[in-house]
Amino acid sequence: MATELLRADDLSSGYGKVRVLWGTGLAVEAAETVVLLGANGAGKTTLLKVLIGLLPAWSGRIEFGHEDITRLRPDQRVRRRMAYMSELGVFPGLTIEENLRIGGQFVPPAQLRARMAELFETFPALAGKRHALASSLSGGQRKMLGIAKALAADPLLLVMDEPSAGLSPLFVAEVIAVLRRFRGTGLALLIAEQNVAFLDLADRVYTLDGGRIGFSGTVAALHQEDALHRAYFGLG
Amino acid sequence: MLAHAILSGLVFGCYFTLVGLGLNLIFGVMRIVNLAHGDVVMLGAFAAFWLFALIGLHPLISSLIVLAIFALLGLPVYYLVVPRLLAARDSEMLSIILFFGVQQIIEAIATIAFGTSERSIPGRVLGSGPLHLLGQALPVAWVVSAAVSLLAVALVYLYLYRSRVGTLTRAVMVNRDEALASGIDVHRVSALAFGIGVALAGLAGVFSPFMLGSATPAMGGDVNLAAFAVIVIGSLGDPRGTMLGGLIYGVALMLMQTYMSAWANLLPNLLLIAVLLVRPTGLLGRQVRRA
Amino acid sequence: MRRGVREFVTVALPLLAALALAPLFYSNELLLFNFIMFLILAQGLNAIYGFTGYLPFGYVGFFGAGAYGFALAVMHLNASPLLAMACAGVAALVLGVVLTPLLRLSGAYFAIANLAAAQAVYQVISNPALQDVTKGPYGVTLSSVFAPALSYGVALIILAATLALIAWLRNARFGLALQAIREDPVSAAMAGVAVVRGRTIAWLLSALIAGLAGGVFAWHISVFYPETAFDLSFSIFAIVFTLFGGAATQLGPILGVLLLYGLYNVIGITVPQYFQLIYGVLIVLLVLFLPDGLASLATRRGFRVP
Amino acid sequence: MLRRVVVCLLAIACMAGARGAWAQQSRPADERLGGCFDGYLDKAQTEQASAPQPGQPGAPAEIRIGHLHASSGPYASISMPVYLGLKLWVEQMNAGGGAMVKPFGRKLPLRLISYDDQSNPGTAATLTNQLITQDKVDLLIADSGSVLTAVSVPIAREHKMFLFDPTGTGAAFFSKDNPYIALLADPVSTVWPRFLWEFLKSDVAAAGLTRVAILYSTNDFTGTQAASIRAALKAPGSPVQIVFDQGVPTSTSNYAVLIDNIAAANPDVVLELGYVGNDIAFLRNLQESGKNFRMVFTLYPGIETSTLLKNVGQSGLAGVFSYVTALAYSYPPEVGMTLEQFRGSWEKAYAKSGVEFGWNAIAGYVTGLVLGQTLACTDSLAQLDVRKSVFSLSGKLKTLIGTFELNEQGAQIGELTPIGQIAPEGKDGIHFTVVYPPAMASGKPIFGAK
Repeated sequence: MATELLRADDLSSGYGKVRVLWGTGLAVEAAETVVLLGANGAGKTTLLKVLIGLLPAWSGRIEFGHEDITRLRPDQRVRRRMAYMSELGVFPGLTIEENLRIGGQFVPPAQLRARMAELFETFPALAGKRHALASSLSGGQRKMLGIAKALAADPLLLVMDEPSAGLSPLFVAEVIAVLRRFRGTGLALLIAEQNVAFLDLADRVYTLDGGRIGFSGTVAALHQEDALHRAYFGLG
Repeated sequence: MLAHAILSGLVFGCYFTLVGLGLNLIFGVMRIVNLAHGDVVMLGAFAAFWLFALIGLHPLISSLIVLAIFALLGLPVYYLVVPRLLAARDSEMLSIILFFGVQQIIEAIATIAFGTSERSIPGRVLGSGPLHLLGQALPVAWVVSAAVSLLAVALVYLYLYRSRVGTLTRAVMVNRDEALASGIDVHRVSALAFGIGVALAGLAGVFSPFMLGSATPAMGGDVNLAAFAVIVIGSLGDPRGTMLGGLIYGVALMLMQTYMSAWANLLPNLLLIAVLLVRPTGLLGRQVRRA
Repeated sequence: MRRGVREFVTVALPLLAALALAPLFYSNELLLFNFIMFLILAQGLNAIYGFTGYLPFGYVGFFGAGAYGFALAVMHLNASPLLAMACAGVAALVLGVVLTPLLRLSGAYFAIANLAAAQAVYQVISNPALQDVTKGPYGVTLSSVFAPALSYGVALIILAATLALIAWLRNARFGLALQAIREDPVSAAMAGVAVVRGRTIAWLLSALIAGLAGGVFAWHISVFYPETAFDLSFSIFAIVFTLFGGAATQLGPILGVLLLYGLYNVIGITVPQYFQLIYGVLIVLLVLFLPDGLASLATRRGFRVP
Repeated sequence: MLRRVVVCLLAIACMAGARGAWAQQSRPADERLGGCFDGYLDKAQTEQASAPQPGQPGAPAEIRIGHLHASSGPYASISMPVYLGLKLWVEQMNAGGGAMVKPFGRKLPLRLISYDDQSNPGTAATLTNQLITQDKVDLLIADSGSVLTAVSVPIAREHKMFLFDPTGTGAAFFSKDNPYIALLADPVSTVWPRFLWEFLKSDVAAAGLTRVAILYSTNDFTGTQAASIRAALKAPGSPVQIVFDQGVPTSTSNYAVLIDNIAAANPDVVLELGYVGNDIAFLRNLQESGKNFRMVFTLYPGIETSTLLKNVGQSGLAGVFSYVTALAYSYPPEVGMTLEQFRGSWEKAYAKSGVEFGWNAIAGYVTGLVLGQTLACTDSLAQLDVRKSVFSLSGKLKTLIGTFELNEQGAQIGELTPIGQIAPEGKDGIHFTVVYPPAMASGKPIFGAK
């Protein structure tokens, strides 16, 4: 059995008095790709924010590499090689290179240089614009930069919040293609999405509804759950 | 007259860049308005005054001491008030009130400690007689103050654009939430910026007796108004904008003094409003307008 | 709407009655007058800040415009005090209209631009070039219309009208729409709220209230300098009182003024030598430990504050 | 109706008071000022010794003196020295058993109730009312600085409380229909510069210096002085020509460009009229600019001499003309301490307070002296009697700042300050040479020194 990288149990959290998560839990193993499927307002972003530490957990426990990280700050979690890509994903007012440097802020300088060279190879569109502001990039390119920035941290786990948001289907395919290249490099992915196209990447799937985990299992198993299948894939 | 007004406006503008710089850095990074900025400038002036009066310390040396001590004083103040403040719902607005309170405290303590009489350091300490520059005579003390200001602006620029922490600082300026999400230790970066902002205000204070005649515990209010004008004309949060704002402010003020002196103080305010309405982002700024 | 009437009756009427009777028992009438004036100013500020989120740091600009509107009407038109009060309101409204473009700014930008605008008005009025019109820096004397009892009564009427307005805003659809703007301008706009019109109306109402307060202040105090009418502490006090009590309610700013201005005077009278220090510390503690104001103590427990 | 009658009566009382000489002729001799005035300190002591009627019916336990000061804000630097000077007087009186109060025929201790208005006029107004209505003070003293004094004027009048105004020189406070005010220490702004314009039109013009530049701060205090100087210099037959006449905001802290502009107008004489901070900045900038004018006059070297000396320095002040106040021209006082004694007491009491000794400190002390004499001469503590008593001192009371003299509106017109020129003295001291009026002059002006 593969080693368990991230484990969250019985999380509850929310905003002010409004509770969004109701005893939610999930687990990600090393080098595994997990998709968290849920509609708008299901609590995906909230769950990810609790996992990375942007929102406090009201109750429950989070472990990363068998260490209790429930009370750690986001920067302490990132130091432990857990990266997070928000929906925005980049700093528009900074250059592309600066964005990558921020992603790799905890990586030793020599290693970061090598890492950045690698990333520019993987994302050639960015290489030519190292010193341009991220705000000058197109939507698709920005998403690529977001991924590159998160990967600059050389993470064990990359947590992504809706990488497809705001992208045309063409770019969504491109994003999926890029992510596929990182599967099997030892990187674990936790992707919160409502776009079922990402299931192509998934080893396992969780569905989130009303702040609670509904289904968990393989993609194949999901396809067998008629009700869920209809809910996410429509009647077609 | 015109040449003299413009030249001294530029020199004056350099100094006013320094006056606005710390306020701007703190606003840019934390989105809070340090209404006590002018009072920190006042404290810097008194620090330099006492260092000179008691042990005869040259203001240029005092400025290094003030920079260090004020930065160190800024850190505990940051941790005492700012994180709590930022957690509140409308922290940008609340900050105005909070720092109004801080301003009252500083002014009250300064009055108790220093009394109410005017204090200053003789101008000759920075060099005597006028300096001839481009055919115009300018006080040496002005030129020295302006040079120190330029140096401070350059150092802040290098810090922000050429250092690793500077990049992180600018990331926080661009988007605080994204900075948190990217694993930046936002409080450490902010505390540092707060300390630097306070230190810059103190530095501006060291040279205020040379540029503003004398210092009293009540001087903070006027300094604040000038600093606001400078940073808004430039653009909130950008040191290059502050430089531009400072120069425009200085030249405009001196031109007004030359041609319509009684109205001299009106211009910076009108300029500020005009710039905000025509280019709400300041001359070098980003989006601030809302729906 | 009926709730608005009920709230006015339960909150505002007892206050108004108390202030009307107070001079019979307490002879520092000017202190009572200042309470009324700050109650008006705090509620006027509430109309714009509480309901739209714009913090007018230069709110004193309207106050000063009102004071000088009153003074100019008396000096040049020989107007009766009541006519001069109307001029005070008009002066502030005109300034409000002129400054409407500032509403395009947000957050601190708006606050600072508004402050600059107030300063600009002060600098124009106090300029010696306008000595023939405004008496410039030399101040105005309105002893011909000085009538403390009457101006006290007029101040009470203005306060009553202001409180009624806030009670209405708090409960009418218009007020709710304004609060929606405050929470989220984009979606409020999409929900069909006429964002710009709504906030402009709140802005002008707020200006009018401050102008009337300034007018009645000029009338009551009768000898003053431009520095007096444009003293920045009017803005700051009104803001601090409103925030301390809790914006967007009727009761909050009232409590804010009664408690904080009361405390201000108690400190000023009992420990004058540490006056400023104590008041500064108090403000810092309030912001840190009660950032949403007194009203939040109740709302957090699920009570509705009128 | 009633009010009108009262006003009429007051106007009459006012005129009666102002024409002191006439009024005295018509009164019995023992009620005259002289009876209670001449060296009352000694007399009070002898009275004490020769059994003062103890337990006079209705004698209060103390005399309550209400006062406002500003410990912070823009007026603090004017207000604090006045406050401390007054406080010093009160403490001295109390150390000597209190002040002689004529209606009770004995000394009563004084209680000074001084609130801090923080330079906020609104607060000053409420606190004035507090002093009158709650503390029920016997004597009321306004804050210094015209902006703060102004708010107290109508309140005092409304409550028929006589307002002792130490230094609020705004000409608008003093009107014939308001009997409830008198200016104690500063000359009213409209007459203060009289010796200055006389000097300019006579000696200075005769020396060939006829081109005058006026630069003033646009506030009531200096604006009014500028206006009266302007009017006098423009009067028909004036040998003087105004070549530069501009106002600047009082918050101006930098004069280099203005000095350059003035130089372009090529004046012989430069008058800079501002507050302390303005004068310091102007004189510093002037020294650093390297520009020279044949005569430079500013207000504060003579008013806050030690503050100016500390901020501008000996070389920056040398040659400058200014008013010569009691700081540099000693008047033999008939009441109270001499300048040297007062200065000594001040240094002893306030050396560490951070409030410099200067004219305003003296003004506070003189306010106290006037108060003391008023109590010694008044028929009762009724405010109109207090007023009568204050006016009866006019022309007679001689303190360390000269003769106290009021016009019929209550404005101070005595104590006029001669014009002097500063010369260096010792290593870093200065002294004034009085150059005008001739009767007081101790030397000749030296033009072209600055």
